[in-house]
Amino acid sequence: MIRVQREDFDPAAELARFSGNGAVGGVCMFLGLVRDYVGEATDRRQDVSAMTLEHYPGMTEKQLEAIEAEARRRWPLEDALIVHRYGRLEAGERIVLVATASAHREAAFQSCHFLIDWLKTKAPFWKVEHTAQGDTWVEARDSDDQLAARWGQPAPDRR
Amino acid sequence: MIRVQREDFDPAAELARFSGNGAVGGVCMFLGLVRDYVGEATDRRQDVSAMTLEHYPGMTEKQLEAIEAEARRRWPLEDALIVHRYGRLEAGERIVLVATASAHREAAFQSCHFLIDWLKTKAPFWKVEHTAQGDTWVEARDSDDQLAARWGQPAPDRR
Amino acid sequence: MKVLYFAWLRAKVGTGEETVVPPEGVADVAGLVAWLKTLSPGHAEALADLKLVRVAVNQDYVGLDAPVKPGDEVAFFPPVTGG
Amino acid sequence: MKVLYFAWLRAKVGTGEETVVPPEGVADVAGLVAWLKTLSPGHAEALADLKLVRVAVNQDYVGLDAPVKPGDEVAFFPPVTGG
Repeated sequence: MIRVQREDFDPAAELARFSGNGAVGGVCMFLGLVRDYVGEATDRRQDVSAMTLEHYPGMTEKQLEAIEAEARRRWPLEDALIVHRYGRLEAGERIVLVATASAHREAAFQSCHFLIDWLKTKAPFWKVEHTAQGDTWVEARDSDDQLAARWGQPAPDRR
Repeated sequence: MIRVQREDFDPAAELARFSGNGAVGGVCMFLGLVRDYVGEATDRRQDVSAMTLEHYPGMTEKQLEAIEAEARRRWPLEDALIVHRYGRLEAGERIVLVATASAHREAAFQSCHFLIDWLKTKAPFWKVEHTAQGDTWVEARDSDDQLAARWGQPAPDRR
Repeated sequence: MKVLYFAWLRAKVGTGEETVVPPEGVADVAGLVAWLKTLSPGHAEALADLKLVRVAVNQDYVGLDAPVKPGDEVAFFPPVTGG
Repeated sequence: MKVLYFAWLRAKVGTGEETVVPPEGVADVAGLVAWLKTLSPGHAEALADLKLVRVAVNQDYVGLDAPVKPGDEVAFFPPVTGG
């Protein structure tokens, strides 16, 4: 299941759905949050007060559904969930939740990892960070391309 | 932090601890549950009504602490948690929760995966499955050794 | 034909969505881009370096050689940064 | 010296814990195992195939050549199956 929404979500309530099926041996979940800084080196960090996530309504849902379908083709999943927010998000707020459930832990882990890696390079979202120095569109990172590429097929976003 | 306990735990409450730190960009969580069957092929499955987890009090905590410390050495973690139950568990019940929080999603994912893989081959727990055909001690799987070995150092349990 | 712009492309073009009627010779994305760049300095700037731009036709990623036709929804945007 | 048995080793030995005083010549895990096997048919059966048995001394995994001394806590158990 996929959901794209402005409002916050409750990871606990989302997780509760995954526990009811007796065939599930492992649930893997990833939760992405707004950090309160950008930049890696401590002396180059800038405080981030908030960010705004723009998206392409319609295409976002279509791409997320395609990514979920691909995960279900590759791994034997009992359940899969992607929830992604858009709009203005303050530091510390939840951005994205990805969760998978399978009979086996390895399938749960790999499929969850795959979902977030592909989502990062395929789902049409764009972040603008609000800092004391002004607003900056976040640039896509080569490292995200590499992380997505290890799952076999290059992300079509970058071909 | 590690905890070994007979009573159930609440993944939501455990997760809530991870959201307070503004340096956290990603949280990865794995939840292990008691499946209601054993065996892979559908025609060879046996219903499992419950299992009992025996452990080695003292050594369990020592090993889990060592595994957590190793994860913190290898990845820049803001937080790490292992909760593992023992005693009798019915089908569908929670067994283990592993969660990690980091500035970066890849570190969160890898460290969480590492923790459960090492735990599986190092933490002194033993499962006995209760089926209609009687009680059976679960045998360790070579696949678990292989999954643990990919993290570099062979699990000392199997040397 | 509906054309959409997102993120900094939207800011440069000055609008997020416009309905256009390209001349008859425009049959693929590359041709559409060349024509859109003639519409305004903002369009020209947004589409100046196509290495920085991704294209979707009817909400699927496509390359510059993909066909476009009346009624299509064509979107231009930078590499995505969600998650 | 405290000796612990877990899982099916406990069932075969018939107890989960015993205090033993090995003869003076017993200085390592291999020597301890050889001596424990003389205590009862259950001990002998539990420790018959050491490929199936893991050993910890004072709660650390060790090999058969690890030293043991009075006061140590020595545990025998099958490969672990938690998680």
